Amino acid sequence: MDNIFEKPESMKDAITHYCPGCGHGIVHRIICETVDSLGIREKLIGIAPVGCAVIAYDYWNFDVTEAAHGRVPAVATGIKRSLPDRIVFGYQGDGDLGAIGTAEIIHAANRGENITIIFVNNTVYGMTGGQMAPTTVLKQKTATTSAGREQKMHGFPLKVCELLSVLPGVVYAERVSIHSPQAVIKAGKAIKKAFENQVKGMGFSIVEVLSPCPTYMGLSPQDAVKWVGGELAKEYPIKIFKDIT
Amino acid sequence: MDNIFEKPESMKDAITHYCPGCGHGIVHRIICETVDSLGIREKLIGIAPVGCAVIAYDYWNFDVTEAAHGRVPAVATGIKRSLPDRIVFGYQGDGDLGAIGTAEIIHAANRGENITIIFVNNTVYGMTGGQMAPTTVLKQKTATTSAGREQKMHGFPLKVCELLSVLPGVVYAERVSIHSPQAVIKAGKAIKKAFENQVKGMGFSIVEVLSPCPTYMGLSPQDAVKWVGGELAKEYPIKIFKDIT
Amino acid sequence: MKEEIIFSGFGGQGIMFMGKAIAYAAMNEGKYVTWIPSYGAEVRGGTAHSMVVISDEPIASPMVKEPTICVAMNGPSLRKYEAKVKTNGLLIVNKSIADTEAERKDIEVLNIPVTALATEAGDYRIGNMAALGALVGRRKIIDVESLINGLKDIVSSAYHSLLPINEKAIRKGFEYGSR
Amino acid sequence: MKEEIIFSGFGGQGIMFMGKAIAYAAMNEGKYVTWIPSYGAEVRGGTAHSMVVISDEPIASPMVKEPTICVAMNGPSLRKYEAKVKTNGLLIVNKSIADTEAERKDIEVLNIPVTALATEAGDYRIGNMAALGALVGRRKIIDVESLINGLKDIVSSAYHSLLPINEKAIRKGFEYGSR
Amino acid sequence: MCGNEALAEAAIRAGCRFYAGYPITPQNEIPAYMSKHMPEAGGVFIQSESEISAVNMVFGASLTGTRAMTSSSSPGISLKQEGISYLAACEIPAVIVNIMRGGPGLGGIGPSQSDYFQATKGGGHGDYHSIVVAPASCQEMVDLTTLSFDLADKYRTPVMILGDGILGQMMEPVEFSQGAGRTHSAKKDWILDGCKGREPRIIKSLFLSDGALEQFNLKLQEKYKEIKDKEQRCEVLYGDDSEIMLVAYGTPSRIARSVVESLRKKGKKIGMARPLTLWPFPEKAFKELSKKVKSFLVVEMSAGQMVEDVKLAIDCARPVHFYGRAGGEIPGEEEIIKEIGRING
Amino acid sequence: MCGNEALAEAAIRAGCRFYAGYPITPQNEIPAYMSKHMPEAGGVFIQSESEISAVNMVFGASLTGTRAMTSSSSPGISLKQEGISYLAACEIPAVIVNIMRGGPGLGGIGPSQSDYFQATKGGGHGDYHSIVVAPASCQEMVDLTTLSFDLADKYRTPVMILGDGILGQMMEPVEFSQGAGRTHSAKKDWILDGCKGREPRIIKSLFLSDGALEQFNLKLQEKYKEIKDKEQRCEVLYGDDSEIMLVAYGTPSRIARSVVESLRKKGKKIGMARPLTLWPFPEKAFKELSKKVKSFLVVEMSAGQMVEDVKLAIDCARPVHFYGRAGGEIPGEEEIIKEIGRING
Amino acid sequence: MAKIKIDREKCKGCGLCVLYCPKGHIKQSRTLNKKGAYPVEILEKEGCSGCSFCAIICPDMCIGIYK
Amino acid sequence: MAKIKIDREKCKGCGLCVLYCPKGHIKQSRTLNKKGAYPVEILEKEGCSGCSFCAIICPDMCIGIYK
Ligand SMILES: Cc1ncc(C[n+]2csc(CCOP(=O)(O)OP(=O)(O)O)c2C)c(N)n1
Ligand SMILES: Cc1ncc(C[n+]2csc(CCOP(=O)(O)OP(=O)(O)O)c2C)c(N)n1
Ligand code: SF4
Ligand code: SF4
Ligand code: SF4
Ligand code: SF4
Ligand code: SF4
Ligand code: SF4
Ligand SMILES: [Mg+2]
Ligand SMILES: [Mg+2]
Repeated sequence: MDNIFEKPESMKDAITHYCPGCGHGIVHRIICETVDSLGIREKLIGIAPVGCAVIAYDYWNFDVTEAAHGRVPAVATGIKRSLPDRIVFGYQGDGDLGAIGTAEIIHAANRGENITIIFVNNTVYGMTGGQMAPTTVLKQKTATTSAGREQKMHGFPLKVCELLSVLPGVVYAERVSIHSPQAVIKAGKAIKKAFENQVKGMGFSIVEVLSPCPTYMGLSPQDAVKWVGGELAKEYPIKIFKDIT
Repeated sequence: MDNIFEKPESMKDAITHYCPGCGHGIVHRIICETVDSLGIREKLIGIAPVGCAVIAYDYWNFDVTEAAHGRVPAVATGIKRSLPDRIVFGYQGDGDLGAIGTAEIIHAANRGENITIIFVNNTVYGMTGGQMAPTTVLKQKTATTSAGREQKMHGFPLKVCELLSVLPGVVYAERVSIHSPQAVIKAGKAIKKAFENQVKGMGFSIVEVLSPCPTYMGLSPQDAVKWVGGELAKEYPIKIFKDIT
Repeated sequence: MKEEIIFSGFGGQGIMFMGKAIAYAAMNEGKYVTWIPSYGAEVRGGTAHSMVVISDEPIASPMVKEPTICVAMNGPSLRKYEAKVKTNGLLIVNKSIADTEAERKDIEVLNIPVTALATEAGDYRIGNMAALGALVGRRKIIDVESLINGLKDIVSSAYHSLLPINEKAIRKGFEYGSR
Repeated sequence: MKEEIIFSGFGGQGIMFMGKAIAYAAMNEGKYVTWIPSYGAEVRGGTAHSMVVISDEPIASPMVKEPTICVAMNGPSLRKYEAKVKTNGLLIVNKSIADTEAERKDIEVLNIPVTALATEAGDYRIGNMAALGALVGRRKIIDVESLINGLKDIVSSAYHSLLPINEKAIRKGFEYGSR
Repeated sequence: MCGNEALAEAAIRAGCRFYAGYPITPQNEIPAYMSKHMPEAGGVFIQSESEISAVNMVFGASLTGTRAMTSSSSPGISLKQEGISYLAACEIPAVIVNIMRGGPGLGGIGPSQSDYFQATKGGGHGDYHSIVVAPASCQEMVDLTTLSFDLADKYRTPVMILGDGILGQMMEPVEFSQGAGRTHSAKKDWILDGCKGREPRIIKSLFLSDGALEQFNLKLQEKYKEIKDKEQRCEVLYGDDSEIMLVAYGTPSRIARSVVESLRKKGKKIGMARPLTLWPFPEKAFKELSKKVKSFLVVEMSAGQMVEDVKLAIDCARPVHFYGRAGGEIPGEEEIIKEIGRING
Repeated sequence: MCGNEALAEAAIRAGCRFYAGYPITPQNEIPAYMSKHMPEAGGVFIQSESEISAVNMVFGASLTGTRAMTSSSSPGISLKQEGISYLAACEIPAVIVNIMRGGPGLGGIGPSQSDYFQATKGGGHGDYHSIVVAPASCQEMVDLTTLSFDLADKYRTPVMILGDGILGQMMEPVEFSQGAGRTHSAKKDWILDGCKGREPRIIKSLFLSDGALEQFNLKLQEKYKEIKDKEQRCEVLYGDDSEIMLVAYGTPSRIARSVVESLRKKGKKIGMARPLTLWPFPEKAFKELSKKVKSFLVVEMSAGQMVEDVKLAIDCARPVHFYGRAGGEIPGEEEIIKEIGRING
Repeated sequence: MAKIKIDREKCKGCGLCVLYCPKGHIKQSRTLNKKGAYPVEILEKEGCSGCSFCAIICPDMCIGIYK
Repeated sequence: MAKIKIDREKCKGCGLCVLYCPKGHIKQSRTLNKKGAYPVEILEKEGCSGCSFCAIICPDMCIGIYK
């Protein structure tokens, strides 16, 4: 009996702590598939964020460090500059990257650090109980926007790819989604390219992944993927924002 | 004998601590001219940055508070939200706004706070002795780039107006210069508009001012203004980046 | 009177809500009450628990190390808490799940067909309410009517249409527990 | 021997450099030396000063509160420091500036036409070197040759072409001070 | 209502009209509550981009005369240290809530008291102090919040409410006493609100001219002396006839109280001293106690921090023992009783 | 070479190959020096976007096994507190330099010692400690820097070099002793550099499972106990026959030394104890001293911080007096002598 | 025809595989697994094309596919 | 014709007014002012047009212009 689909080597065989239908599990897996296919597991150093994915190290089968909330790009810079021939990637949520870590991501990008950032945009702060994130869309209800996000009070949704593309240090910025099997396959290709860029020494790459958080989107897992692929993708266009590789 | 040119009322009659030929003095004055002409001195609250302009309160004749390094936009937000009918402006240097205060300026802008930011880009950290700033141009020599700024090591010059213009909360972003009397007059107009926008409740406005720091540009005051108006303006285009007022 | 209760189970089983409901009801009866949910990252996917202390006197510590009552809604929580229940304490076990055999003899073990009761009430997913009813049925620490009346205050109004079947599940459980 | 020196003047007058130059020279002579520039915001536009202590023994505090020698390069610094100079100390005053009349009688006051000496040396802007020369001329705390030889090490190589006129200014000052 | 919500409601009732914060467990109920109820009260709620931004927004709001608050938990409070130092230096009132969790680093979300030093000794730079109050029940989450706003205004200083995860999360009945609002409402003649009809004002913490910074520091120290004189607060149980005094604040004091009650029933001479203000530490009360009791047993959810202040307060005149649990664990009654046994020999 | 430059050169010689920092007076000579000489040594210099970023870059560099350092002054050090707590919690070696200036807030750029509490008691959250060393001359800026890197590696812990503006700015002759480089170079078997040929490794400070965080904290405390046992350092002058012991570190210790020498010449029985490690505080030395001397006079450039540790170290067994100057001022010899006179009656 | 294998105890019952299986080969179970979730199971009467959609979308790697 | 007035003691001698005066009406002095800077002074032989350039560019508000 042939194996058509199996667990990547870079993935540990563990039951994750994620909620049913959470997108983090999918993103973890496609990162690991990329790592396996590029054969870089043994020279890889991953950085887990503070967010629901904080214990990604329990699921990934390679070297992983934690970083303080928002500081993933700074830690990545420290690692990559010290070991330029290793592959270094940061995994960040929207709170981590888009709020508290704004300065770090902008400056790592602007310096053109040769690293890869996988940015999981699930429009909320999952770990802390579903508060508004910078990426929460207008009218979306969260623990801190019970009447829906309202611009005057809470500002606009932050478009990370749009913003970072302006910086000359960024060589590749793409937004993908994982709301369907087809989308997952596309996302996998983008993530692979983002790692390949680093292997080739090209500079800073980021892939933003629109991802369901059924728990705090207040939707069933099935409705959550539908919303991500529908309304959310309308607000956050799924496309390549920059590719000068 | 008629007075053609005189000190604005909003300016105190003091000798500044600035070096000969420093642009801060000019920017201070044109802000005060605007304040006088709009008649807003008595409802104005200014925020001085940590930088050479830290004691701007000794030169301005209206309410002024200090803010921790880089936090001007956060302090401005706190003030303006508490007193929405007062006029609130922040004065920031390139280190203050472009480095340590990156998160604060991006998020104040993205929230569309109804405030005015005057951003003095002199390409160096003046106050601390002329280190590289985010805005230092490539090859420029500073205390921490003795061989000239080099991208691999120090990253690219940060284009603040270009970056902020992407954010929907920003209604007005213009870059001006003060390297010549004509340029100063144009800068004055931009600054006036940035204040008027706030008076009209339109949202976040920023004016970036290319400004000489002869001391740490390593040039005589005369050469410094020439360099600002020439090479620097080439790297940092002088123009309106956004105006949706 | 002082009861120290632990509710425990899988993240999606409404564990927090059970604690909140009984704490709220007891508070309305004028008792001293503390309620501690397990918060944050702990709740995701894994085992969730909440702790309730109900007493006639001020409560020193809201932490429950050795419960007088424990509700174990799945296998892992049974294994985690069974040994900690105080002698003569009550252990309520969700029998709709495999691998849930309690072993201690020095405590009272109440096995409840949680899903079956909930299904009878109208929704197989509200087993937590049935278990809660059974608890109150067995150890009458509060009046079951306080429990039912309190629900509307802690359920957000969007879900008020579901109150009747929740009430029904509680009563089913109460009956079961009172036997 | 222990001399505590303050150099003071306007930001652009090369005050820091005076201190650095003499400190460096003394160090090369094997003396214990401390040098404290006034740093950061203080220097902008306003009054700058630097403090040098030169001694045959280890130095406890590099801070100079009552100098044995003070070089006042402009009016404000004269007014600030004149009163602090130790009795029998030396006060060097830049006489090329108006409003620089020292008043104390219990100290030695040396008025120097700083700009004139510098102009003779070849550049009216290097008055600081002339004043420094005068200091060493009057109180022979170090050898004037150490001072001159040390310059090349502390001036960045881009400016080495200016060393000769600096040397000249020092010698002019030295002569003036030795008289 | 959980402790966090009680605190938030109390703040609004005390006239707080500006709240900025950033989510972190176990204090998330505070921003959640504020996001709903602050706008209803006509105030401002902002979920800021970071803890740093939050404390600086509070700086801005409060300098206009608005009562303002921020809240966080341990790692987030570390990030606010520069801001707190600025608040103290610019003499701007502010209430800062730290619902402590286990550290260091990311640590855990269990309750803890390991930020005592940070709160009381100045985790930020410079010779400043925040007033630090320590509630031990939901009711005190209310009462001490009211007090905090008053003290902040009265002394123009940051006040920290130092709670722990348990206090934040637990639900207990609370009462909002009538008029528990602002008791201190002297006119704020230092605020910035535009210079109409008066001279312009400046708020700053930079002092460059000779000796000015020292002068300012001396003034600050004067203020701290006054606070030390007037604002020490402490609850003492059985202060007159105890041989061993338990010392605890926050959640451990609840357990200590229970220990005291149960041992008293057995005729043991034991009492408890519970500081309600951690800075100023209730030195006077402890000095008094040290004349009467034989020894102290300090119980903390930390490796031993307040214990230093107890020693200093009594000039090491009596043995001071320590029992602590760290990393989110809570000392149990039996453990404390065992420890008491050990001390007694 | 000024103290700051001496320190930077010593770091490079000690094998430091990664430096990240952000400008702030009075430590700017460190990044300036590093920017030039670190690349020459084959190392990395980064001027980061902020102090927070710098300390986290150091976190990243050091977890690869690279000796790494950051430096700042008071307000910037406040911003690093979260990062330092993470370094301690993840047990990552790092050297952090604080060239203190007057505070609080922006304060001034004069020298100060008002961050003693922050450095020694943990300005960040959680029960952690940094080792804190206190140089008092340019030569010690060199020697203690070398030591700091060794201690950091040996104990896998952040080490803080606590200097003041004077030490950073002053020029004194220094010697770089041969081979003053790494004395501790045990293989780092915990670093991340790719899992080739070994099991993957994890660096983390989050402990969620029951009791795990407490276990980790107990392990940390064990380490701290070992450091306390082994690493206390103190210089004592005239420890055997002094009635009054001056206690000072850093710049004030230079002045105290001068006072001692000049009073000794007059036959006064006076000495000095100078801690070289502030944490661990040299308790053993002070316990010894407390048996011999009559009283202590602590001299600090602060409102009184180390004085608490002196009291605790000697169990308040002798009177401990305090003389301090705050806000960038330096205590003068005469002032100290006057204070001694006052103590003597 | 292909075969899928579902890890009943790992499955959290999110139903994403059910949503995206073009063959309707998977359905939600009505009995709880040990951790208390309603996992999915194979609806035997529908065949499996081996398209892998279920495995690709499964966040918890509960599904293996074989030929 | 206009007249300018230079505050000699305030002037820091940056020379920007000299650079931009279209009339060459201003020149650097060779004697120090009290604070030790070489201020600018009026070159009497050239006239002033009153264009204000000098005042507009002066960072230190040393120049007043009158008609
Ligand atoms: C300094 C600091 N602030 C706040 C927190 C609390 N916190 C943990 S995760 C998180 C945000 C999580 O949101 P996101 O980055 O979007 O990740 P997600 O959980 O949604 O995947 C916050 C605010 C923290 N641990 N540290
Ligand atoms: C937290 C903190 N970090 C660093 C400093 C030191 N510092 C003061 S001003 C400044 C930068 C000044 O540069 P810029 O903002 O460009 O203003 P400029 O002086 O050039 O006008 C720095 C880094 C500080 N005061 N506080
Ligand atoms: S809270 Fe959201 S992001 Fe976090 S594990 Fe659950 S579904 Fe995933
Ligand atoms: S250092 Fe530069 S910015 Fe600062 S006052 Fe001097 S010229 Fe102006
Ligand atoms: S492989 Fe395709 S057809 Fe087969 S069960 Fe999975 S989704 Fe359905
Ligand atoms: S997608 Fe995976 S976890 Fe979700 S129901 Fe299907 S098998 Fe179970
Ligand atoms: S007003 Fe015009 S012409 Fe007259 S001095 Fe000034 S710049 Fe020259
Ligand atoms: S521009 Fe102003 S400061 Fe500069 S030289 Fe002219 S008058 Fe003097
Ligand atoms: Mg998120
Ligand atoms: Mg600048």
